[in-house]
Amino acid sequence: MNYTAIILIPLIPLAVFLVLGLFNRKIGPGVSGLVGVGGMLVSTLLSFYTAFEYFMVLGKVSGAYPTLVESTVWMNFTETLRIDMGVLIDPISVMMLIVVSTISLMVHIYSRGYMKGDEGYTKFFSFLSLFTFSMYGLVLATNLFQIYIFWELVGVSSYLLIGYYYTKESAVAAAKKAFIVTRFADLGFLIGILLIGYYTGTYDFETLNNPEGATLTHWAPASFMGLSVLTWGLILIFIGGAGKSAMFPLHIWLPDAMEGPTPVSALIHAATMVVAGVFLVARLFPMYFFVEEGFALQIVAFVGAFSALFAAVIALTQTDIKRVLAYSTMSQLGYMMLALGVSGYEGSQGLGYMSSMFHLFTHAMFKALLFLCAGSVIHAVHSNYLKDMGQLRKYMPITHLSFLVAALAIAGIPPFAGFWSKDEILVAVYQQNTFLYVVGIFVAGLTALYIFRIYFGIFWGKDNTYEHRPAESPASMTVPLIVLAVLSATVGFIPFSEFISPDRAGFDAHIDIPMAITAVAVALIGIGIAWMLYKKESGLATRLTDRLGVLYTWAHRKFYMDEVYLFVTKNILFKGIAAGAAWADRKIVDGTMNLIGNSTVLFSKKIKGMQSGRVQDYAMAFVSGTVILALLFIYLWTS
Amino acid sequence: MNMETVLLLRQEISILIIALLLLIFEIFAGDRQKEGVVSLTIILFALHTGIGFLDMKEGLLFGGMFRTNALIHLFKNILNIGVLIVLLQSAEWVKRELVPQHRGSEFFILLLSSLLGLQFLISSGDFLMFYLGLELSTLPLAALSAFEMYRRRSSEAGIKLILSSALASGITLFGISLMYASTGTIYFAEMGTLISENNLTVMALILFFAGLGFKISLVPFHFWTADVYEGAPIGVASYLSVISKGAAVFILMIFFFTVLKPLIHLWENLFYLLAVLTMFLGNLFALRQQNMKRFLAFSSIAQAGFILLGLITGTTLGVATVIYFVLIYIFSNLAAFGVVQAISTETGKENMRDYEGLYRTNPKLSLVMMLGLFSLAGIPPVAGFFGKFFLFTAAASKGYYFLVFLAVVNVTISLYYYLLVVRAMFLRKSDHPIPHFTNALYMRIGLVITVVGILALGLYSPIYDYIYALSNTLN
Amino acid sequence: MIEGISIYELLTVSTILFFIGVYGFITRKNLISVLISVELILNGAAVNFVVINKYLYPEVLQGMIFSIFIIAVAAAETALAISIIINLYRKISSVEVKEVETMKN
Amino acid sequence: MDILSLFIVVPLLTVLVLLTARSLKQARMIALIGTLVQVAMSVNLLFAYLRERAVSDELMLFTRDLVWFRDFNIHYSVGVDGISVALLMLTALVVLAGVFISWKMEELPKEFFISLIVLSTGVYGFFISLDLFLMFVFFEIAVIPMFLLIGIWGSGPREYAAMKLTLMLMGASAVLLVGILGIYFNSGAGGGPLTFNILEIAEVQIPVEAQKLFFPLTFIGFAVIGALFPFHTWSPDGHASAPTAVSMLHAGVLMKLGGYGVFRVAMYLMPEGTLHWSWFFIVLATFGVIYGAFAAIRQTDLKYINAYSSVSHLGLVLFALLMLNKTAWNGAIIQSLSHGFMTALFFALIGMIYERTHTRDVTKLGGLLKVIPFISATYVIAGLASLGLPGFSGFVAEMNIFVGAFQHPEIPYRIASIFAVSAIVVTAVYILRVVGMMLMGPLKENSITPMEKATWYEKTGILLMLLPIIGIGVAPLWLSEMILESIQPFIQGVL
Repeated sequence: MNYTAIILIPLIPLAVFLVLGLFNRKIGPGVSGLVGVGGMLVSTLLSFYTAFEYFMVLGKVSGAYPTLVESTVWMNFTETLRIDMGVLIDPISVMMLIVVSTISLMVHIYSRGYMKGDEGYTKFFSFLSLFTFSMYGLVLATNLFQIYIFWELVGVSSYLLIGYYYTKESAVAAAKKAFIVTRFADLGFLIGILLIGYYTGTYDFETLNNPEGATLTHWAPASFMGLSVLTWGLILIFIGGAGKSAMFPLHIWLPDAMEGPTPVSALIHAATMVVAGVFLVARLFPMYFFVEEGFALQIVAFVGAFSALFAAVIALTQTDIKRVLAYSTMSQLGYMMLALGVSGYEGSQGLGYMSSMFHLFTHAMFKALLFLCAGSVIHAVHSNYLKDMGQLRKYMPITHLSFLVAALAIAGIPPFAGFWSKDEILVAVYQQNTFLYVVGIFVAGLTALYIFRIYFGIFWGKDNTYEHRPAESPASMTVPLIVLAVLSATVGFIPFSEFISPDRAGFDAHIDIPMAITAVAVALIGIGIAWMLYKKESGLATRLTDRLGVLYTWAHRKFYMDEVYLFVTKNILFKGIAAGAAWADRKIVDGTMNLIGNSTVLFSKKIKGMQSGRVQDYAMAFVSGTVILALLFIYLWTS
Repeated sequence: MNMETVLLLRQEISILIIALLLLIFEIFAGDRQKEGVVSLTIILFALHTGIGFLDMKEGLLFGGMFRTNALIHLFKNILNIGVLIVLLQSAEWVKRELVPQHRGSEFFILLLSSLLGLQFLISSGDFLMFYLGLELSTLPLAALSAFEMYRRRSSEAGIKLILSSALASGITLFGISLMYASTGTIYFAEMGTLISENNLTVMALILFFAGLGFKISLVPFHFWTADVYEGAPIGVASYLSVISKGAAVFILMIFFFTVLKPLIHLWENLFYLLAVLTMFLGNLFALRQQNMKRFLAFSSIAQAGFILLGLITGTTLGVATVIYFVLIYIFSNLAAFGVVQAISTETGKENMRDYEGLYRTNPKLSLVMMLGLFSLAGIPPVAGFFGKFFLFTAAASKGYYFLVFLAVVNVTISLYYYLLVVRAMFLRKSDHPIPHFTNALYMRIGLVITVVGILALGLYSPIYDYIYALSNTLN
Repeated sequence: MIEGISIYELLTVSTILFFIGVYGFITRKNLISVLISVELILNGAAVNFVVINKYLYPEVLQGMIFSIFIIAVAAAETALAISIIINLYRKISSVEVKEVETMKN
Repeated sequence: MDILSLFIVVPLLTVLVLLTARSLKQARMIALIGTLVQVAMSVNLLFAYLRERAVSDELMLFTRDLVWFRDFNIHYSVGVDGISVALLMLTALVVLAGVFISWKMEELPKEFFISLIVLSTGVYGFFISLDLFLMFVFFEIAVIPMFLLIGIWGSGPREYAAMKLTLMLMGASAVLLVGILGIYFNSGAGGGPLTFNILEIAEVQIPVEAQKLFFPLTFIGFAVIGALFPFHTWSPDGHASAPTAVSMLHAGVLMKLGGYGVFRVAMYLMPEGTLHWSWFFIVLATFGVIYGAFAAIRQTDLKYINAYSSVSHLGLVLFALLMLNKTAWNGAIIQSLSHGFMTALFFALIGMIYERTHTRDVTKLGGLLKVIPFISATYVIAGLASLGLPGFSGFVAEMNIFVGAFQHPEIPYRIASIFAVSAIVVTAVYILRVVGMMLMGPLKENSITPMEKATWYEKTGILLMLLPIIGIGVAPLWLSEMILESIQPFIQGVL
């Protein structure tokens, strides 16, 4: 393998970031755009080159794709524990390289059009590069701590990008929320790392993931509250992952994150960063699987399933298209988690794992596409809300078509990408757990429904009157759309199972016909309902919602999750603890200190009478003092 | 009256001579030359101080009534330096206030005779000399306190001093008589061998100690201090606060460490108790004082409390640290008093409030004041810190950690009120601050000496080594 | 050595003298009488010396000498005190103790 | 003149020269030159140290020992190891930055710079001295100028703050004095003479009873200046009232004396005492970490926020020290450095913002990123650094502390460390709150007024703080290695 090429992949965006960041004022928009895109292009090419080399040239070694590690010590903790910085090359990291590069490149190109004329143009591109760099570092990480480091960095770049329109209160609030919620999740992650590090004495993925490795076999027994310490560690780490991947109940930041510029939503909050959680679980999959028969893994599965359902329901009711997409992202991530959760390890047992990665891959493509289309639409009508849209297919054909492709993909209609991956997932789930399968298939239907709801709402639906006629976006924006549309249509045919499986040996997955048929049928039903309700403007939708009544309102208000959080933070943490601490510090702690001082002064005022100024009192004190001393002597001190 | 005698009495004799010369000058000088008395005194006394440093061999006189040795000689030199500074600092005041009334030489003569008394006091070998020294040092001071006849407060101070001192000496005498009763001698040397623990001795010890406690102004014998300092002329007040106090400390040390050494297990309790009382009371009273003289009076009471920390040990270490502390204390306190003196001579202002914004008009004076106060508070790198630290070390060497703890608590309290003055001088701005003025030459010399002392005594360790070396010769 | 009178009586007398002095010092309102009480105190001590010398250690006359000195010094003391008091009287035309309480606290 | 004594002589010379200064221009030029020389010396010292360390395995290098007070066996005895070198570096840089920040000190400039440099002299002396007495002397020399610095050039209730700060710190040092005397009089336990020399005392085994008695005194004596809960209340008021440069120096450097003293004196000389008391102080420290962070959330005055975050961050230092293993200690030292730079940077920025907007109340500010981009952007970076973002020194320090603390064999201590870890979230909350209210969001009346962009000297001051933060954060290895090998002998001494 050519490591310099691999190491260059993250370093180029870093360089771009530094250049654009430091000479923010000096560089004009045109240049910075070019620099950004150019850098990304190189990285992308390098990624593809790497992928080619790894899968084609190097290929399998003794029946499995090898794990290649190249790293250097960054900091030493103890004799055994240390932080390495390096690159780890294995199927999933390579796949992630492809995903990140492709999407990022597209978004870079897209942004040149979308952000045109924005005062912070250069800043925007530097932040994009920063994010890309961090994301690369994350996927290439060789050990828990490195992944944590870049984990934090993607977090902060997401913060910066969400709060990009920093004069908007809502944007600032959203950015803050996103950072703090994920930070809270990362707390779990960090403690998990500490736990695992303490017991296994290493952070390296290779050692940790080795099924026969001493770390797993030796420490699994050590238990705390009935569960193995390693299980605890894994659960805590999953909390971190859940935070980034917006799993219930840590999902609340994702919808608000849509305050950021749409390209950002596409790149970070749809395609790449949010899948970091999934990637993390996949990265530690052998651990999850082998420690205590994958107890932690079951948790992953159920959380995933629930989030998928939960989000899909909410997505049905939102009117802000970006929010719909956000919830759909959450729901799709739920799918991936679910798939991971039900996966096995050996050979074709690893279907779930494979399908999850597969879905991650395809989802990246079509969800990014969806967002970029939405961006293009918003760009045209200057609004996020369905009510301001309709009949746009007349004005912006390219956007319309690519959106349609993406919609079909996500709905899981063959031959589009989404179909293949989702089908594999359902198969995997079915093999494991029927109940979860039912959930999965139901969500599939909902997906089709909500996506086509907005599709019809945007491009068909009522005939809106626009004060200035919406037009198709410039080439810089449409080109990425087309590219991604093509990808969304085609990537499904990649024989994923050849390349990616838990044991890295690969296996051949086959389409399970009945499964496929049911899935497609359900999807079609969903689409059909959407067609009926939203194709033309008709009272049906509203009547239906009225019929559902409270159920609808609940879903519409996102089941009041935000309110719950608000209550906890505002009333309990802020008004309760923080205010309490502040008060106690001023009044009690500081009060005591002042009290000591004041009481001394006060006392000295009290005793001033002793110095009466009358010589005879002095004499009195003199004599009586002498006498008292004498008595003290004679009765106390003399033996 | 052979040569040897003269040499042993050198210090006292030269002081006497100076006093006589002043008398003669007073008689023969015409009105115009009267002012010369100031310079004359200072020059003569400077000479005397210088000569003092010639070393002196030890010996007894008058059948043991008068004894001297290297250590006692050191004491006397220390006192001389102190008095010299006092003279320098009060020179300007004398010029302005007293000379016009033809009372300049009087002032100096009285001051010197009081010093003479102290010299006899610390080199006394028996109680008679002790008593005479005590009285000879106190009576002139009473006169001096009442020296500003036209100020009521001055007379009041005089009255208070003379009456309380009379009472004190009466009680002391009674104590001495009891001690005489129990041992049958008034000579220290013999007494040391005959002393024994019984109620009579204890009684005597207390009564005797009361007299010295009065001079050192320990609680509860301290009440006169503040009033007298406030009323008396500043020069006298500073003399009281450092010179007579220092001398009393020395003689106390000599007497307790030699004669009463066998009874240490008794009087260490006494010192412990009084140390605590004195420190706390002194500080607590000093907290609220507005009048600078009164303020310094209480601070000097507190300082006396610290001195007891060294005295409590009864060891050579204790002796050394106490002497060292007293030496430093003389310089620090005189620096503070000097500034007060200068300002009051110039403007007649003595209140802390008047000092506000002083730094902006008279930076040098305020710096001297700050140094003096920091030294009193015991803040490095000025000498006071070393003095206190070593005192505490001495106390700790006998395991009195708790006493040391109480002491450091008091250091913190004292720091507070010293900082109050610093605050007034540096932090505050005043609408009518004390206008800028330049000091007379003598005052400047006096202040410079104190500053040099404050800076050098601590950092320049040989001084302490010298004192420590001599301290062995006490017993 | 006086026949029939033991040292105890005499010491008692001197002690009483002493404490009468102290009492007077503390209670008198007039500076002069305070001064007189001081004299009593001193004399008490002086008597002590004489008696102790005479009864306990008759061989050397230390006590006697001491008492003489006490008397002498006491005289000086009184003279000085009187002069100060007179000076005060000139100013405030009163010799009451309560007149000299201007400095306090 | 040996390489270490220069650190005392040069500042004193600077002070002497400053005495002759006539105007602000002269004063600041002299101060600038003096501090530049100090920085040069500290850099030189660093390299000299690395060179020397390669060949020598002495505990302390560049030692110099002169008898001072013979009878007390007090010596002027100095020497450094990696830790002190790093801290000297910190001090020199912060002082230099402080001079830059107070470039426009109109009132009594000469006196200001003199006090500032006297203070730094005390700090230098403290870090290099190996003799308890000497150390104590420098300790107080470092503290006392604060009174004037806050009292004369401060703002708000400056007299109260100055008095409170001075009294609390001096009171602490008074307690410390008892502790030191206790150590001194037990230093003869080995049969040798009494001594104040740290290295010699470390050889002898102080009686366990004495350790149990004097450890808390010594620990508290130092920890008060390290803002140990509940003795931290001098710091919010003090910082709020102090002028910018002083807050920088005080929070950045002076508060580090606490941790350093605890480490060098209390724990190194009294290991049994440490073991006996650690649980108690762990509780205080852990509580302080969280408590400080929470208290910071509710503050509206920028300086108060920063002061409380200092309480939290320095609580972490003491916490780590008490965990008694080299990783945690390493973390503690790095945390001292990184907090030094960060908080100094914060105070510098706050000062600049205050100069321009005339308020430190976050609720009155908004959208500053638009008006003063450089300062605001730096503030954001500083904020991110202080909430422990990777790539900045804070992360390195905290990770060392957490990993180290978690290595503690006993469960309760690991629980405590989990509590301490949880502070990172709270930190994020109050940092982002400020950033959100003050720098982002719509402009408010205070921010609308056209403001002067950051001047060259302000930028220099900022960069002096910022570069080390990033440097340590990106490439921590050399530093942590240097500190680790200096810690090694101590860890053997204690365990």
